[in-house]
Amino acid sequence: MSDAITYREAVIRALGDELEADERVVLIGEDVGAAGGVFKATEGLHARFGGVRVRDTPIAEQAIVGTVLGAAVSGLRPVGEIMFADFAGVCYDQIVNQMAKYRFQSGGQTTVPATLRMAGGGSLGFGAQHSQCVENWFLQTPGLKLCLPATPADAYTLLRAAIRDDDPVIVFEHKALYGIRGELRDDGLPIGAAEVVREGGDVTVVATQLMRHRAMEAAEQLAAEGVSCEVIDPRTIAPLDTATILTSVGHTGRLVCVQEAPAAGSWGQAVIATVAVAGFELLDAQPALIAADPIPVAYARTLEEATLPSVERIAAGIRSAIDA
Amino acid sequence: MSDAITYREAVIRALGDELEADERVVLIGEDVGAAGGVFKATEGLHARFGGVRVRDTPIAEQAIVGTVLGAAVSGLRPVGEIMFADFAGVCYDQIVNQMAKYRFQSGGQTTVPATLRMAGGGSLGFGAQHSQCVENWFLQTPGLKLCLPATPADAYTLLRAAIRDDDPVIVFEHKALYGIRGELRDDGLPIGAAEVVREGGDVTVVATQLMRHRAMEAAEQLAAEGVSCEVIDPRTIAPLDTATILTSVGHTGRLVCVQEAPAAGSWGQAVIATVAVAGFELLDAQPALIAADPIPVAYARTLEEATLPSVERIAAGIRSAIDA
Amino acid sequence: MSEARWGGLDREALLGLLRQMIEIRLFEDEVMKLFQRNLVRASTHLCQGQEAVPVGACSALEPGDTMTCTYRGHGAVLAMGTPLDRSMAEILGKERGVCAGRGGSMHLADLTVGAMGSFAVVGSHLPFACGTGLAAQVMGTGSVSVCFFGDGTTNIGAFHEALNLASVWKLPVVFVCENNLYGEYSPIASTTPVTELWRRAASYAMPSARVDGNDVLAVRAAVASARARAAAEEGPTMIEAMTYRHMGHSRSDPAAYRPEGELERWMQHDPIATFAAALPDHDAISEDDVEAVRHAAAEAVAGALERALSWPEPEPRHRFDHVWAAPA
Amino acid sequence: MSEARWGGLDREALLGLLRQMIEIRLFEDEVMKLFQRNLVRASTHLCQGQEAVPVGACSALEPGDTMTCTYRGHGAVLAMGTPLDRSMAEILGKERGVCAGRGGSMHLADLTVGAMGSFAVVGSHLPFACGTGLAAQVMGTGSVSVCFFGDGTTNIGAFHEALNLASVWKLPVVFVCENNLYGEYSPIASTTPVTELWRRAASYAMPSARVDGNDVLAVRAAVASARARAAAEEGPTMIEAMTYRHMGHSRSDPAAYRPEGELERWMQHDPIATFAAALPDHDAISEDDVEAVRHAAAEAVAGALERALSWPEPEPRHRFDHVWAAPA
Ligand SMILES: Cc1ncc(C[n+]2csc(CCOP(=O)(O)OP(=O)(O)O)c2C)c(N)n1
Ligand SMILES: Cc1ncc(C[n+]2csc(CCOP(=O)(O)OP(=O)(O)O)c2C)c(N)n1
Ligand SMILES: [Mg+2]
Ligand SMILES: [Mg+2]
Repeated sequence: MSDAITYREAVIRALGDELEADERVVLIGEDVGAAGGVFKATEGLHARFGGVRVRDTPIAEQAIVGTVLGAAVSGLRPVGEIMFADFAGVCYDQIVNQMAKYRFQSGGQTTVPATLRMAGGGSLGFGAQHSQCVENWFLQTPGLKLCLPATPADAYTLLRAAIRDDDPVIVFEHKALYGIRGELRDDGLPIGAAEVVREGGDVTVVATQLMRHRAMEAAEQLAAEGVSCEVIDPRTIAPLDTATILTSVGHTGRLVCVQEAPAAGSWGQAVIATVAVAGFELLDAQPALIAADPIPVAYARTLEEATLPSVERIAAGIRSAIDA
Repeated sequence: MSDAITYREAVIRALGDELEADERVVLIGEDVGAAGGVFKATEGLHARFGGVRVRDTPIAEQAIVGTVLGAAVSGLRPVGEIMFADFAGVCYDQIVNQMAKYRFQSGGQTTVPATLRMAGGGSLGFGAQHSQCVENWFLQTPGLKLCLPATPADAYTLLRAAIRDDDPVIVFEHKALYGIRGELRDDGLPIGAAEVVREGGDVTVVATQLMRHRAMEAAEQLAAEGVSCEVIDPRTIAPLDTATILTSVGHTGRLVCVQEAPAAGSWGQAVIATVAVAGFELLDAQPALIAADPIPVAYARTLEEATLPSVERIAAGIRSAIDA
Repeated sequence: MSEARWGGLDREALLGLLRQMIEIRLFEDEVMKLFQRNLVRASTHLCQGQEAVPVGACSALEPGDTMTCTYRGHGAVLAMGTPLDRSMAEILGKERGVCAGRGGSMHLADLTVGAMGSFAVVGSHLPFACGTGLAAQVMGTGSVSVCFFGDGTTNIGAFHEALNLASVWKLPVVFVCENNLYGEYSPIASTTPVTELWRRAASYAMPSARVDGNDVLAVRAAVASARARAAAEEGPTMIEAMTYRHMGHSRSDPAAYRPEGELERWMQHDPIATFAAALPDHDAISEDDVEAVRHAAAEAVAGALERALSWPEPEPRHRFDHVWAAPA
Repeated sequence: MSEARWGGLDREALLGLLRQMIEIRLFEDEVMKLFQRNLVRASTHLCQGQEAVPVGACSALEPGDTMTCTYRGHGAVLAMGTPLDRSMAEILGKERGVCAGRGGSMHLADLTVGAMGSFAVVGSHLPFACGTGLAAQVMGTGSVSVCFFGDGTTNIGAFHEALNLASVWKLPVVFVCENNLYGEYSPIASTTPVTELWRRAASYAMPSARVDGNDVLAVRAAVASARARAAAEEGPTMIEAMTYRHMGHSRSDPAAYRPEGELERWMQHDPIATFAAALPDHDAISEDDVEAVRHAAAEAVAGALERALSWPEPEPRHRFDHVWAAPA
């Protein structure tokens, strides 16, 4: 596993390895079969595993999610694809009311080994209904696990872990990351463990997906200015590894969260609120949240670029946090 | 307007007054017509205004919300009812992707004077799919206004304001409050303005709906112990009146949020994060969030009662915030 | 008195159907009383008058088959063999309830007998039924899933998506529409431009039929042949069973929206009374047999009620159980 | 050469239809080139080959009527009379685009001409169309709304809910299914158990018909009679227009999933070529007239493109506009 592969290939490999390892694994979604997915993230799997286990569905996301749930409690370990994450809106009931609550409502009669994959995120010009980071739509829902891989390694590790997990897991892939390359390494981090991506002593920077990469760039720039950032990628926002974040804030005294979604009701606010409540005395200054503007994602490049946090805006945000 | 009426009657009166005042107002939903609504919150309106303007729909929430949106940009000021707020799950796309973004996506070609009403909240034993406070599902969505009336006065004022507003507004009614009584008084508070319900100097307590009433009871108890609570009801969580909250924290130095929903991704976390970011130096101690446990709402009374914040738990939470 | 008249069933089986229907009727009557005594929380949706649909349908299933139903699902869950006492206990919110008191009246489930759940969001279980069908198909188990839903449910999106998917994938599912003429307080014609709901299956190239839902043997026969079709990998079927609920929609709904005489007419065609009156025509069944069944059913329900009432409520400190199988 | 053959249209009107179809074709060709030059962001869904559906349908509308369509909606929006330049500008993300660059290729809207929006979530605009219909009905305006959607869209829940509601409320809506045989890369038979989609209207007791979607006059005639029915308060109609997209689904989809020869067969039946070849049969139309239209359309598109390219991009500081009409 030492060659660099793309994030897309990591997804394909994770799916292929699980389909190979466990015949209860099936894959369903719109055009995931013969066409290999609109993002080509299931390419080759239909040819390899056949139409019984890798199936195209009609355009019917409620049916996709309900089928995944019903199959998961009937002996399969199904993986459903919701093409663009924004379409989680049309099957939201199935996810938050049915899938997430099934085990609890039954009094624990069964496990629910269901996985959903969906591609979110902006910066590519897909407009307001095809660019959202929708992971925060699910924060209020106990019963779900929410994974946000930022690298090929995590795309592989988290997706495999999701399929093997006995609870419903949503893996949010980021469509602007499908092309990035990295090595698959098994760092042994399970669902629920954050990764300290870069160690540093002046400020704790928590970031996911595209923003993790931008935060790392900003950290490089700041290093040249003598500011040492500790960059943490939570990898999963439910469960959220607050212990790792609190430990870090314990030695930096400063906290900056960086996310692509708007602030209200987000994991970034959750991290800040949690640290404020549970680690108030660790903070030397006010925390900061660098987030998208509270507006829909516009189509025009000039507007979308200004809306999403850029490396410059992140660096500036960290600088003011340090100066506070 | 000096007689005490119920929260339910306040809803009926607000709808009736708007139907009376403006012939563009129409009301649609499941059994809102002849039957007067399952919560009887539209009683008498069908008889008064007729079947053209007060209409029963099929069981089809996507159709209800889409119809409200289409009608709102075609000259009406429609009000749609989603019976139990939990059913917002089946029409979530229509609300967050269509209704909220329509104006923006069109480049501001039109206003969207659409109102949705839905009854949320627990404590009555309706179980996991009929008891949720779903207002936080919408926090991530710019373009919506979110109202949470706790009293008959606010049920009346906010609903009328919602119907007159040129943006999409969701009014979350609380089903455990339909029977409470209060006077309608015009305090002139618009959408977006918090109410300081009780003045006090030791701690700022922010609470909505059922929890506002419980927080007020807790504040009474604590007053007897010599603790003076300032209780603030934000009334709307989008827009959120952070100025009023910051002013209060400025003189109390302490902040406790009390909500019925679980913590992650909630308005309570939003308030705490906002104060931590924008008013860090105002805080004398860590803020606190008193919220539902991170579990679905169970049916059994013993479990549901333990899950939702009780007056005792709120009082205890405020006490520890004071002692911190 | 021909074999055909009794659907090929013997004395025991026929009395068994009667017993199940009576147990469900008495069970629901008790739930109503418990609700009036404030021992059932919030709301409950009873199925008196509709018993022949779940009993007839579930009697056509084979071991390993599964069932999903709605908030009006007590009868269906009992028809699968879920114990009376633990069902009643669930409705009372007891720890020994089938769902440990977490679910309540709207969410009865007993996976050990294939009762995969009662779903409270209209239409939400039709996609789920596709999933049980997919699992059976992929694993080649030969088992079939029956899915009950109401007339009003045929207007929601999930109905459409599920029937379409089930048909195009030839899933082993039998969709049973319990047409009781109303969705909550709305008569079907006010919300639905067609009245013969079985015809909606044509949109999915799915075979369908309408049956007298108050005739337990007719329901059984229709589901049996749909089941055989499904098991033969020929795909799903939709059955519309015409029936009527004696009570209001829920809680204390007095059902004032009913046209005069409607309830009375349907009462004449009560599924239990009709079947009980017909059974003594069978060579091997006497009026006493019928009486004995009535008696045994009453005893069973009374005993179940007593036990359920005696059981303890869940401990608040256990409320964090069952959310995740493997909390991280 | 009879009146009937030309749908009662005169020379100007006929040439007008041709002109619109050619403009749309050339417009889409330019969008494709702009996309290849990276001037159109993300993705774009073109409608070459399908022009007769929107042009025929919208030509049957009256002033005050409205239209909703999909991400594959450039043709429909132009057919309503939205200016070429401001449409192109929107696709280029310019401030003078019809949606000020906020919407983009998938969201063209021009309310001044009744183009109420292009919707990018499959099926999401069918409920919206019910709302425009409700407004017309309540206000008694007599206006009608036409709603375009694809074959694949007939499998999603919103389709079902909207057609049912429109029928039971007799809303003045004309539902036009553009059946181009594919939903993305999936041929219809792989996702849909029926192939005659117009028959799905029977589930809603809604009249329906199938027409040759590449025959602009046939589409126009079908929509005109559906429009008349709607305006007479007799309710909605569904029309299935059989057509074909020449390009892939989106972006640079090479459409490798097409069976050999399929595209070629449909090219023989191209809506523009067919109509252009037929028009000179009309007494008052010559081949030169057709040539002149071609020329004028090309000029119009070229001019629009040039203007659109010259316009400025939106100012980042204006990005907070248009979220709320009345921010609190
Ligand atoms: C999505 C959704 N909308 C509305 C409701 C409220 N509701 C509960 S039962 C019901 C009527 C259902 O009618 P029908 O399908 O005929 O079943 P019946 O109750 O008659 O058995 C409604 C509208 C719901 N539970 N879910
Ligand atoms: C709810 C939803 N699911 C999936 C998609 C992705 N998607 C975009 S177009 C399309 C195919 C639609 O097919 P059809 O209705 O036949 O229209 P056509 O593109 O052929 O015009 C799909 C699946 C979407 N936009 N919305
Ligand atoms: Mg019914
Ligand atoms: Mg198509």
